[in-house]
Amino acid sequence: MNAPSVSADLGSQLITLMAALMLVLQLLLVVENRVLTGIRLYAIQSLFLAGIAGVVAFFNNAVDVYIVAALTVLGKVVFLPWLLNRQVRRIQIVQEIEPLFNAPTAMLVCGGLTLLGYIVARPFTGLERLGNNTLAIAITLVLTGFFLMFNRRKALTQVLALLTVENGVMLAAIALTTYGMPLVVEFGIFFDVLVAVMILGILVYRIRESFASMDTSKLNQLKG
Amino acid sequence: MSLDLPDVVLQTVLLLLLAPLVSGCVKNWKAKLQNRRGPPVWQVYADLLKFFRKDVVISEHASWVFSCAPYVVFVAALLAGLLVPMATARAPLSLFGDVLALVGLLALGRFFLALGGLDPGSAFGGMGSSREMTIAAVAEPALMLAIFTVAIAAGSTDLSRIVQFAQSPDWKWFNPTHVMAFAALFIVLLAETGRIPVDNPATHLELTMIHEAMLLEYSGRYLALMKWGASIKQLVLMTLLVNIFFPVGLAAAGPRAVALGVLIYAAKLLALAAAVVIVETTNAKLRLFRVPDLLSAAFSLGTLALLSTFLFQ
Amino acid sequence: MPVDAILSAAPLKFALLCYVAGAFAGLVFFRFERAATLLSFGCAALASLCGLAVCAAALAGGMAAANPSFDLLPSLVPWMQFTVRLDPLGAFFGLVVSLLGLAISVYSLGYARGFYGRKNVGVLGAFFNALLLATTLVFLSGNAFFFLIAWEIMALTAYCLVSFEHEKDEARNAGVLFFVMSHLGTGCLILGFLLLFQASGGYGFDGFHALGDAMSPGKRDAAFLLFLVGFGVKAGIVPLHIWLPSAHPVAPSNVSAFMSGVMIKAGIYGLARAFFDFLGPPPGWWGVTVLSLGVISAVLGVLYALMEHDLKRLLAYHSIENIGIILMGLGAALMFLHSGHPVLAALALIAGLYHTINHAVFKALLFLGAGAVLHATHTRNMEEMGGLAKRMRWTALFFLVGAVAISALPPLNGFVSEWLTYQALLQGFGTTASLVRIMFPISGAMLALTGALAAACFVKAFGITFLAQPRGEHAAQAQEAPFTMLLGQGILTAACVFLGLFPTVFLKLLDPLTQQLTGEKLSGQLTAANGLALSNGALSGGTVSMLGIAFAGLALLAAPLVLRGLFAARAKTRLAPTWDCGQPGLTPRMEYTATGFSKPIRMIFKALFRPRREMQREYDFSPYFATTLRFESHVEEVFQTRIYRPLVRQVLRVSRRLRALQAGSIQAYLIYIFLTLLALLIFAL
Amino acid sequence: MALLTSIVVVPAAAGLACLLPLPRRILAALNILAFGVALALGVALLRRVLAQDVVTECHEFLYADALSAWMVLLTSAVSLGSALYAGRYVQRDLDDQTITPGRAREFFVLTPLFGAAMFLVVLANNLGVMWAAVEATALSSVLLVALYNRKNSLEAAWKYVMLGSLGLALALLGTVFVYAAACKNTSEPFPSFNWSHLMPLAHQLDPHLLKLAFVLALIGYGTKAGLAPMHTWLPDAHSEAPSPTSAMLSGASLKVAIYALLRFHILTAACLGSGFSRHLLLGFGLLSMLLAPPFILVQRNLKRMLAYSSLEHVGLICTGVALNTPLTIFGALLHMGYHALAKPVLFFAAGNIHQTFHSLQFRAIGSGVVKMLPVTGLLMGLGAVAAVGLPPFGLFFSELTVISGGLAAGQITVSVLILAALIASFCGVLQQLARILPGEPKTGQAHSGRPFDGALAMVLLLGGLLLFSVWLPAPLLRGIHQAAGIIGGRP
Repeated sequence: MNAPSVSADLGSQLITLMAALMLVLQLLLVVENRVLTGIRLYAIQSLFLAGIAGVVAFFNNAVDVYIVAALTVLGKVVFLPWLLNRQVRRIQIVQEIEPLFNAPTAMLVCGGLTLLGYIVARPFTGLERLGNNTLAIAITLVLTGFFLMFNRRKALTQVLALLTVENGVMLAAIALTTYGMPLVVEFGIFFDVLVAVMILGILVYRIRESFASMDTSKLNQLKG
Repeated sequence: MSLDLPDVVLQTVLLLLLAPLVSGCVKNWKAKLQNRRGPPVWQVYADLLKFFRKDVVISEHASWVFSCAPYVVFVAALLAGLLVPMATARAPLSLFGDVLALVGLLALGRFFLALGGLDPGSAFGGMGSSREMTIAAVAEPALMLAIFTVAIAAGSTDLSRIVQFAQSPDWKWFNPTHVMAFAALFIVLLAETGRIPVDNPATHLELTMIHEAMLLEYSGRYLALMKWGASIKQLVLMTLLVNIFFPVGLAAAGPRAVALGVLIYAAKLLALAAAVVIVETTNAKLRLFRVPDLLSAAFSLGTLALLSTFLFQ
Repeated sequence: MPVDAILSAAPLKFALLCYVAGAFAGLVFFRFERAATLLSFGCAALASLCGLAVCAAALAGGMAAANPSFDLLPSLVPWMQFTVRLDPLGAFFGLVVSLLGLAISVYSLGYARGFYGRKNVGVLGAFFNALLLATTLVFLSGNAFFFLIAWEIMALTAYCLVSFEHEKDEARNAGVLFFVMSHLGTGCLILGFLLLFQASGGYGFDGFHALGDAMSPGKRDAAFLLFLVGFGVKAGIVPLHIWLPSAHPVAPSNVSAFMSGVMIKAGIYGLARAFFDFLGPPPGWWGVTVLSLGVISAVLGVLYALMEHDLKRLLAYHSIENIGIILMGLGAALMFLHSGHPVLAALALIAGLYHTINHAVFKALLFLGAGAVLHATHTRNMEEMGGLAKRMRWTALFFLVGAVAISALPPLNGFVSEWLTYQALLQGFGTTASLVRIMFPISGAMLALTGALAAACFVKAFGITFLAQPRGEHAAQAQEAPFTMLLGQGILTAACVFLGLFPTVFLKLLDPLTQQLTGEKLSGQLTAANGLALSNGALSGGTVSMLGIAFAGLALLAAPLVLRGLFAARAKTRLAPTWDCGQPGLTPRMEYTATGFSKPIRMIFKALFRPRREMQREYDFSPYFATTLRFESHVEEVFQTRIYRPLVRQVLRVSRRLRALQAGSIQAYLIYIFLTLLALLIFAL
Repeated sequence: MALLTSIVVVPAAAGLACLLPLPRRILAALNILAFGVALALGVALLRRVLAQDVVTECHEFLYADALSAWMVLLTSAVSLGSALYAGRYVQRDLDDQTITPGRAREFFVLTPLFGAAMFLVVLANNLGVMWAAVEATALSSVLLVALYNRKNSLEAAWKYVMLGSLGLALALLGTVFVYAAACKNTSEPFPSFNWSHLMPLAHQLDPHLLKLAFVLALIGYGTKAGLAPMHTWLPDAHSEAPSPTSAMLSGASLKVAIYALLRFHILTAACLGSGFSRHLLLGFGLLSMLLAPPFILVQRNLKRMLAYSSLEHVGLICTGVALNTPLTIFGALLHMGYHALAKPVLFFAAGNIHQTFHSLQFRAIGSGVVKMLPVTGLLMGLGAVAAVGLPPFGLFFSELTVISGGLAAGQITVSVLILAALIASFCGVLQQLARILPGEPKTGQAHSGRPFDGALAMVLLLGGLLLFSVWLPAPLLRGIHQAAGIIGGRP
């Protein structure tokens, strides 16, 4: 451990706080019906993720992790929200239609998923490394992101949900390891996510053109 | 075992001569019982002779099968006759075939008889063939079961051996097995020889005749062979019945013994013929689709006979 | 005599190569019909001839002969070897295959002409050769893996041949049904062989010999049932037979002949191989099961055959019947082995196997005859035939011989094998004291019923097809088949007669076989009177001599001829119309039909057939003067309507229900994954 | 010589070169060339691996053992077949104006990239890189699936990419867990995440983490491999993609995903003993096998039917591995290879049928394909014979090997289930193909006039299949055995 213990404690608290805020944002996303707000919520969530990475980098003096944080800010806080915003404007959707589960049920489910996240993460929490206690939140983010994905019907919301799952995974990476993943892997993941979103954007655009709708529940011609 | 040519010739002649006599007797006695005068006993011989001399009229639709059939029917019946012990305890051709071969030969005759019925293309012939084959089919299992019963008891399917076994002290006359087997075989005999209640040999009514329907297109010597063949077949089956179940008086060897044997045999035969006559006069012909009931009764009797060998041994 | 030379591997390899060459020749020359026909079927005939020599020599050489055994191909991996091995059982079936292959190939030289310009004869020849090759290899393979490969290729080529005239829906559906059933059977076989594999640790047949002792009873019984079902499908045992009556008729007739004659015998081969070679001393219920199945198959087969007026379907149902008869022999043999009577077992086995070759010969003969009829009349419907005996004399004669043989009438071969079966059954009564023995005579009685019904059926088949007036235009203009087709039938007719008249000669060939499977050599005991007569093997048993009966019959023919000479010397013969009840104009429409012929039997067994009839009458003023009359009559195929169709319907219904899983909604798909994830996370805790 | 690098780089370079304004023939030729080279390099790699056991390159960035070599071989073979077939296929689509020239170029660019990504998956040493490469295969193929830009293909692509990405996100989480386990054992800031370093340490890793990691990877890569119940995208994508892509998806991509899964399986088995991962694999494999036949039986679309058949085969491969005896693993690997050669033939034939009849619905195609398209029909028939596991083709043999291995291991129920599923799917495929292949064509349908389209690719693949069914070259056999040893944990 490079950092002194007091500051490590501070860092740990900061990380926990930010992780908790990520979860709150996630829950907001679950009940939010407006797509543009959703994108903004995602941007803020990603910002917290970058913040966590920054804190880890600061307390561990790890240059690599700074790069990761920077990449996160560039990609997930700036570029992707911009891209999605542009998509939304191009295809003019404002509001998500009725989700599969209504808000109270969704919150209930998310509560259950959070519980599950804690149970799954319990064997690995309480370790001496920085940010380890956020693993439960990371898993919860993954699970609720997943839930969000099938709860919503608009293609863009589903993309957004996928991205939050991705945030959850990255949080888990930080939570479970000292410095996150090796840089080469981080780069790989980063570019994959970027390309994925771009391709998804292309598809969304084409679907919009062909179906005159962004409702994925209309994409049900292929059966059996 | 060896072939004894004189025996063969003797039995052939016996078969040829005795068969029409039995048919004649049955006809005559039946008439008597019905208060008619009836044809003389010898009438059948005269008929056959007459048929032989007549010209033959063949259907223009018929093929070679039509002309072959009478020979096959006749020879098969005759050959079957040579496999059965008649006056002596040994059949002349027992080496060539056992009781199964006998059944097979009779079936061969029937096969060609039915083909001959179909060949001219008349509806009667077809009807007759169809019914004949049907009745034979349902009669066959009963026949086989009855035969099996005695064959199992004798440990052989060889007729000579079966008869010899019947003469041995092991044989019990009123063994329920034999009684039931005899009853089964008797029913089969009625069916196979086209007797009332299965078929009426005297009728030419379109819808009821079976055997006669097949012969409808036959004439001249072909008809003679067919009729003769039929009466030989009847004789063979009756012989089978009397000699298996009443093996008294079967000659061993020597001309005198044989002559005595022939006499006793004729007496037994006539007794059986009388039984047939009584059944024929006291019963009405059954509807075609009731015949299987009768034959299934025969089958049940056969099964019971078999089971009783099992139960009463 | 260079028996050793024949028994070396070379001639066998040559035969197999010939089949391959024939197959390729058919494909290469498919644009030249004559060349393709000549080359492919010529090669097949040559190969069969060669195979015939090899197999006969191997059987004649007995157990002691150094039978060829070699690897056809280098093995891919150690446990899969392409071992070709000529043991007595294989050689016997090889003999059947080769004999029929020869006759059918010769026949096909002429038969294939019917396809010129219509279908690709080269492909037919190629598949035909492949089928022959695969079937031969089925009988000669000495390794379970190789056996299964040959088995599947046999099914595959047979499928292609059944669907050869695939323009007809009937042929396509029949092909699919055949292949599906066959594959279900193969599945059972695979499991069966794997059970053996588990016990022996290898796939070689040598290692499987009498393996049953080393297996637990449960596994042994399982293997028995698996083999019974697996091979039973191919053999066409009721109730696994449903593919047979639809597949055999639609194939080209030469193929039908082969399928009915040989291919279903592959099932018998397998049963014999599995029960007598592999599984060791049988428990009592095996034999009872097999015997009962045999009885059921025989009786139901012939009953359904009687209801057919499609000539080839009729023949196909008769195959089921005869398989039943063969099974009676095998079942009885199993029962005897159980009760410790190897001699009797050998007798029963001989009865079954003798019937196997007999059925192969006469059924192929009948199918070839049916093919010739089909060739001439372009229909399989007997109701449109008739009068062919005058127009196709030789075909009619050959068919008649086949009909007499299959009806088990003396003096032909069918009678001989049924006689042996009867003898085995009769003697079985004394082998056990339990009530089970009642099965023997009852089976015998059922065999008698079968025989009599078969006779009825063939009176109908021959009578309606060949006798009386032609019922259809094609039948009226029918022409005799070409020489090669007649020659093919002639070979089989000769075989029928030979197998009928000289069983004692042929039975010697079965000695090594019974010795292999039951440890007994029987042919010596089965001959009597210097080989003239067949005896049942027991000291006091019955004898029968077909040769004697035939000669006696010929001699007795003197009687009617003498009588004719005596009395009828001056009698004339003249032709006249058939008696028409005084109403002139007897037309073919007034003849008895095939349906009419079998009506009494339909009525007697109506509980089984559940006949339905529909009559529609149109009339102007009185119902007694109908203007048109439509009559339909149906017979229900119980197994199809009561078992298979509901089963298939159920499977399809379940499948359609399952389709709802894939309803097209991505939400649903995500939920599947989500639930799986939750389940696994909880599982991994 | 940088063997591994060139295997990845050559197709990637070819793909990028196709961006240049070259004539279409050259593009097609470049594709063929790239995969041809890859195949040749694959053969060389196999030899090298047999000699050295393990080949590494670029500071151990790339890593190949027998398993990788085997995967490279079959991926390149399938891709080469696809490339051979694609030229005429794309040309004909252009003639029919089904696609625009721009889309055609897109096809020729993306296909080699797709291939390169697959090569990277099987050659990557770093598990994280492997994950990224798998994601890359999904991303490069999704636009191929959407190539026709029809409603259905867009729908298929959407489902493919959404389910695939989600699955891969889970797989990434699994990868993270493995890395976490690796971190725990060392105080280095960035412990190596290389396969070659992880394996020797496997038994010291935290079992709990690995358990979770395997579960997540199973779902993640299982989605990509099309294991039920994560397979739902598979029939959609396979049926809507252009046929060469369908062939690559089914023939190679599924197996590459299985490869990724297998790496996790090996690691988990080395750490926990084989029980845990084996049972899971067995469950999913069997479920896939059993789920496929009903769908085949009532299927209405030719390519969807083929896709379900792939599901069946993937299930069999997983089951074979899960049975975990040398025999079954060997059978499963062999099955991978045979299936890779057989399935593309069917997809190619389906492509020809699609282009002739303009539909893949059985009802629209009707009967008599053999008469209308004799060559295609015949090859499809042969391909189907191979795919349903009939001799003389090798799938019969590999299936039997798996089943017998299962039985020898005492897993009677499993063996019976495998057999039942195979028979059921055989019945389904037979019944469906018998509806279209034989018979009399519907009147009024024009003959294609192009009987030999794509025949070369099909004949080559089928010929290869037949050849390797009766004769496996000794090095190949040894390679497979070695690969089986790697999976079975017995080096």
